[in-house]
Amino acid sequence: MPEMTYLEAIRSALQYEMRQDERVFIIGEDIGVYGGAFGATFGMLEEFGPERIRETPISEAGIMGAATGAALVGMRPVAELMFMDFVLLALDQLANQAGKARFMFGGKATVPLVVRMPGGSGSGAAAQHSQSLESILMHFPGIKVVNPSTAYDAKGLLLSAIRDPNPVVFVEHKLLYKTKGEVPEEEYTIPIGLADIKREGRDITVVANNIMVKKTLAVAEELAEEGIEVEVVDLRTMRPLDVGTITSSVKKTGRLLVVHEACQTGGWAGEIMAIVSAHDAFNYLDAPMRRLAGADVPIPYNRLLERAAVPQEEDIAREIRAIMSNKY
Amino acid sequence: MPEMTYLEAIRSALQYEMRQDERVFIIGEDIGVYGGAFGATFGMLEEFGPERIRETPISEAGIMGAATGAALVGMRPVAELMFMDFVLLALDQLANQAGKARFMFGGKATVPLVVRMPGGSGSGAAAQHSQSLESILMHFPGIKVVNPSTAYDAKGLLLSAIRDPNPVVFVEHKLLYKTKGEVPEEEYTIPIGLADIKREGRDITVVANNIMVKKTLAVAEELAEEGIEVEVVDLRTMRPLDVGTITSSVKKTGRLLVVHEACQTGGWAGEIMAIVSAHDAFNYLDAPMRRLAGADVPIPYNRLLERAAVPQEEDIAREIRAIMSNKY
Amino acid sequence: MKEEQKTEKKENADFFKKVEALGLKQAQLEEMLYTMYLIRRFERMADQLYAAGKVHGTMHLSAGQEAVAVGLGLAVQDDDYLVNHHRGHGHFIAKGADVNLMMAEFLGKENGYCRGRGGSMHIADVEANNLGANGIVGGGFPLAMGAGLAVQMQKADQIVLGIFGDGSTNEGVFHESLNMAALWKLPVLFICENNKYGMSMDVEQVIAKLPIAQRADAYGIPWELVDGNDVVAVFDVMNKAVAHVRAGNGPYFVEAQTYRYFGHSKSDRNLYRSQEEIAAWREKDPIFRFRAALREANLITEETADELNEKANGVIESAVEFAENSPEPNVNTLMEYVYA
Amino acid sequence: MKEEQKTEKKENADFFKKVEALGLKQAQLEEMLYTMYLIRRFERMADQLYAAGKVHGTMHLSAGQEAVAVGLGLAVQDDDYLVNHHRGHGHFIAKGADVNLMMAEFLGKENGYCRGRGGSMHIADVEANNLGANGIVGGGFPLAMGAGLAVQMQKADQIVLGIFGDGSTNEGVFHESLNMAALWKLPVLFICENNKYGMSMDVEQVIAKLPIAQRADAYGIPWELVDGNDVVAVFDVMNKAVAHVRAGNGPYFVEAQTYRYFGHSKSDRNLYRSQEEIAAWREKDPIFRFRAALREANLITEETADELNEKANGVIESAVEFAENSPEPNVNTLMEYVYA
Ligand SMILES: Cc1ncc(C[n+]2csc(CCOP(=O)(O)OP(=O)(O)O)c2C)c(N)n1
Ligand SMILES: Cc1ncc(C[n+]2csc(CCOP(=O)(O)OP(=O)(O)O)c2C)c(N)n1
Ligand SMILES: [Mg+2]
Ligand SMILES: [Mg+2]
Repeated sequence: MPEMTYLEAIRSALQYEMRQDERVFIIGEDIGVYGGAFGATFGMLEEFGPERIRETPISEAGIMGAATGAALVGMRPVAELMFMDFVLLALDQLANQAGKARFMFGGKATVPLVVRMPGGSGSGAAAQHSQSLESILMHFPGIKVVNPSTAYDAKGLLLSAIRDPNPVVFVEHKLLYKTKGEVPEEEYTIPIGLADIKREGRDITVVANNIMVKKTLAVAEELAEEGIEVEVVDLRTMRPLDVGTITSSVKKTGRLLVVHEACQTGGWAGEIMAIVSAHDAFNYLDAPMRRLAGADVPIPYNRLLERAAVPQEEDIAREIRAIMSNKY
Repeated sequence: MPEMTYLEAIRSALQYEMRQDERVFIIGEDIGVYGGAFGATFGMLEEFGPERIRETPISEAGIMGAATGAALVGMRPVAELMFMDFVLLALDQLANQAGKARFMFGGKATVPLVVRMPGGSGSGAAAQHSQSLESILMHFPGIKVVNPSTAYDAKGLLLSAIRDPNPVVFVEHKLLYKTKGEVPEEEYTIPIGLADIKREGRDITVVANNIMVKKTLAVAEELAEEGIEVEVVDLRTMRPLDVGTITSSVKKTGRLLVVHEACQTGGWAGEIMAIVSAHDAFNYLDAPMRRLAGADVPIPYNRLLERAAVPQEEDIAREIRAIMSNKY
Repeated sequence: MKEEQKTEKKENADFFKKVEALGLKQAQLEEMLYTMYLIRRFERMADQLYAAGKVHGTMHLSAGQEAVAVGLGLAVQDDDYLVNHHRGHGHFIAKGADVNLMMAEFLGKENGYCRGRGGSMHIADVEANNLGANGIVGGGFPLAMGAGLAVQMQKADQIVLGIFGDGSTNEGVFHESLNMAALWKLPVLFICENNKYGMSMDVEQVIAKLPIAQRADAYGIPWELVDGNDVVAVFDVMNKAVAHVRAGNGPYFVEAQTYRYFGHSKSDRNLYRSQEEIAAWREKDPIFRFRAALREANLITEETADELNEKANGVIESAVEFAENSPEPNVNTLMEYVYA
Repeated sequence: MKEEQKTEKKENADFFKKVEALGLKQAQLEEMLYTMYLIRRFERMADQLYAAGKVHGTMHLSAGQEAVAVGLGLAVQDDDYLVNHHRGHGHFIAKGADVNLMMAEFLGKENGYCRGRGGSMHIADVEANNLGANGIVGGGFPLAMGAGLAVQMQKADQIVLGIFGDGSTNEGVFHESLNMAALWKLPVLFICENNKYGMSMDVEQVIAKLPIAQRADAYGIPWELVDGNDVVAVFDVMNKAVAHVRAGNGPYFVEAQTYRYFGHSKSDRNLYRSQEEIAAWREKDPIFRFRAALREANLITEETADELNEKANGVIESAVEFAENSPEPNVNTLMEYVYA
């Protein structure tokens, strides 16, 4: 299997699906010659031309609505928002239009679209270019939210997302773009709605998404040497959540730490806890459920502050040790 | 003390503050002769004139940005969004601009604004006019979110909100507008960030907001006859949350039910559970924490479906009984 | 002959000539009158049902604006796409929607167009290329533009009709969508139904420069104004606009100036406009005018006109019967239709 | 005399006359040249610091566009409000910001304008009525409009300068804000810095009808184009525009046509434009042109011009020193400044 970066895996999925399905097209800002701010569509203009690599004015609501309108009429648009932060300009079209059309119209409309957006901090882009907003996007019925942490998952989930008959938000993380992994050249899909146990462990369940999966896996190796076996549940899909995998893991380990980069207050860690509480997994808990989340601040520009604003490996390790030793 | 409706209490606060602080003005759609879609500003145009009852084109992002820009320059705008659903058109200005300006600018800017918006279902206004979106608004640092359930609280909290030097989202509920309560004519404030125990009880804590407080109080009376004493915690402020009141109540009763109209997935019930888990209140739990929330659907038009989509009194009663009898 | 009579004669002759030039046949003219009656009857009935407490929820009635819907409906193909706004009953009816299913939707019934989930503000019939009405003012602009993009990419010969009110043109997506539609020469006909108010706000109070249609200039989109209470004039203008768009020349913008009789929605106290103004517009009633013109030009008899009105009446009454006898949605199906 | 020489003589005479007519004194002219150098030096230094790995984060450099900032800066009052966009270093400097504090902010230091929290994209100095730069393209439109509303209500004599790029005029808030500003006759000067690209997108590719400034027509806002590489012309036009706005006549719209030399931001591979195009614009370099014109008109000596350049160089070098010697924010203060 060839090695690919996360970014290349995304491009590979886009190319594959555009080659085999004429209805698929990409719409967004600077996605042509420039290849998108992070290069996801770099080189695709030549193969697919400006009709299907549809560069737009800087009009996020317009992009989101164009994709929605086109999806209603039988196309399969993949919209790109240059930064996740800009979804706040397009949220009416995404949540009130794309997400609700099917229901409002009695199940008689279909809105097969994908909207890709990179979130996350760590690039020094400050408060308006670094947010992790999946917690708010997963609150809207009618929308699915996908969130891969590896190159392999990125390709398989993106293919599923494009083929899904619903609006799917595809969240990427800036700092994952250059990470590498083995990715088949050929087609494969990963079902939306399935979490993945990225590492088995008996002592504690860590539920994480995107970059926090990577960080937690590193920490798990370190802690294994101390005799702590961490089970790492990579949610992969934020909506619909894979309740079964989450609760089974908690039942097995008896301990839960939820880790996310998104700001703590109102972040999705609470959702995981509510799910555990609603299932008998709650009765298997040997310790209170804990979360480690982004600080409740806009992301600062200064790199030290920026680093301090979101969970780092040492924070994850500290938190796990505290739970394991009942010192929290 | 005179009786006033919730709507009149809001108007009374607006009038009071506009009379005594020249910097305060109202900006929004159809707030003049029409008095706003629900009548909150009815009659105010005559007293304050079109400069301070600033009617705008239908431009929600523009309204939100106008308020933010004016606040930066020393005014104290109170913006009205006709329905909470429309905040999705204005969220960049609210969350990325108003909410972040102070932090991005190193604490050197102040953005004293209020944005009022009625949420909630029950009026047959269907999917795009019935949402409860406080869960997403409380996720953004820099913003406060207030959410009164009674006429008394509405006036006191609105006065605090207008005087607060931060952007404050003031969430109203359509079905509360006509509810009545005793409200002083004179000035009084209720601090932002304090929950209120609307009813004391020893058996179970119900944490609720706006209209769910009213419904829970009715249920509590009914259950008292069965010998179940419900403690009703009215959050009043969604951000910052009153952690002390929540956790003390749970420690006292040992049981927790969170009730909200907002959609379940990603709703704020999880936040309450995460808070309880992070405090020693967790160790006092005699039963798993439970939530009762809006169904994960857009609000339907049909009145039977609409009613079924959000918690009703019978649902709250059923849930409490289940928790009390360990049958969940 | 008195001066007045002469002018009248002249107008009648003009009307006759115009109708002939447009190739409108007798049957079509009768159909137009009938459809206007049908819309008016629908709206009146909606108001009555509301007053009788049979409707829970809001609605936006278009009585007074029928000429726009009917003039447009006649100028388009059945399979053209329609992206509607909240005040949309008329356009659906004029484009051939089944009033039984509309009325059932209005009453929130399972066999309504949207199975009772959408209601007055969200009527859609995607199979018939009716992409739905919108509760978000201006929400339809980018949807219409995106539908136009799809049609263009599919090399289909349909066009997209984007319908919206005066007030909606102040939303940001208006600007974004017109710019993109113009840039890409999308097959979208933008139809502004200027009924003088956006809820209570007079166009003069909220639009910096009038007419609204001149805003299309900023994008190089051709535009035209039309008397929205003159159904033949509307048909004429729409005909040309549709031809322009269908020929691949890109978008076109029509502003039809008209007036609504009922309040904006159920909460309207009508304080922002005078009774005189309403009365003056009633003088220009589109149905009355059209009927009178047809009469004077001897294109219809009083009897036939009355019959059409009666027929419309009957159709609406049976629609109500249909709707009232329709089942409520099953509460157990609450969670359906959220995802495909 | 050769034809070329004649034209040149004529141009020199014109320049002299123009400068005189505008009442620009020698000292001001020198100040203008100096400030342009200062901006250029700041931008070059920023690029170098970035290349040297001393800056973490993105930045948007305005080298090539200095004439707009400086021509504007000279035409306004110190206490006028400034609502800036992401490519904002030049405007801040021209409006009198302290380059030490700017550079410290650029390096993320505690004594930077925003205590290191904002960085290049969010420099602000609210006390000096600099309401900040924006990372959201177009995000400043409604803020500028709202600031204008406040100023008008306060009956203050300041005006608001809203600065933005060509690409930003495609955002919906452009439309909403211009409409409101025009309706209420707000004291806002809209300044479009058209540098031909929005990131990689050519204006021709994304704006349905040019010039951009004609969009102001849709709201009845007067507008003007100016050669953004001619600092005197910019000053002239801004002067008139500022007077119009300050006199209470409502908003005004100026489009200055210019060009940026550096890539859009750090991730730019410069594939969307040709080396020839860049070279052609370098021929029209605003600093070079201004200096040459001053020379030919004998308004400055080579020595003085060089000295100004050197002085700017020195100021920027000491700004870097200041910034590098400044402390990092204390990590324990992470949670501060979120709420007042
Ligand atoms: C985004 C948004 N803002 C405000 C409203 C409330 N509202 C509903 S209809 C309306 C007036 C719309 O005016 P116009 O576009 O002229 O259409 P009309 O109702 O006159 O047909 C308003 C303000 C809304 N539904 N959506
Ligand atoms: C809402 C939003 N969309 C996209 C971007 C990414 N972006 C940053 S600058 C830029 C180009 C802006 O072009 P223009 O307004 O012409 O300003 P310039 O950079 O040319 O000075 C883009 C697309 C952004 N920051 N914000
Ligand atoms: Mg209208
Ligand atoms: Mg530009």
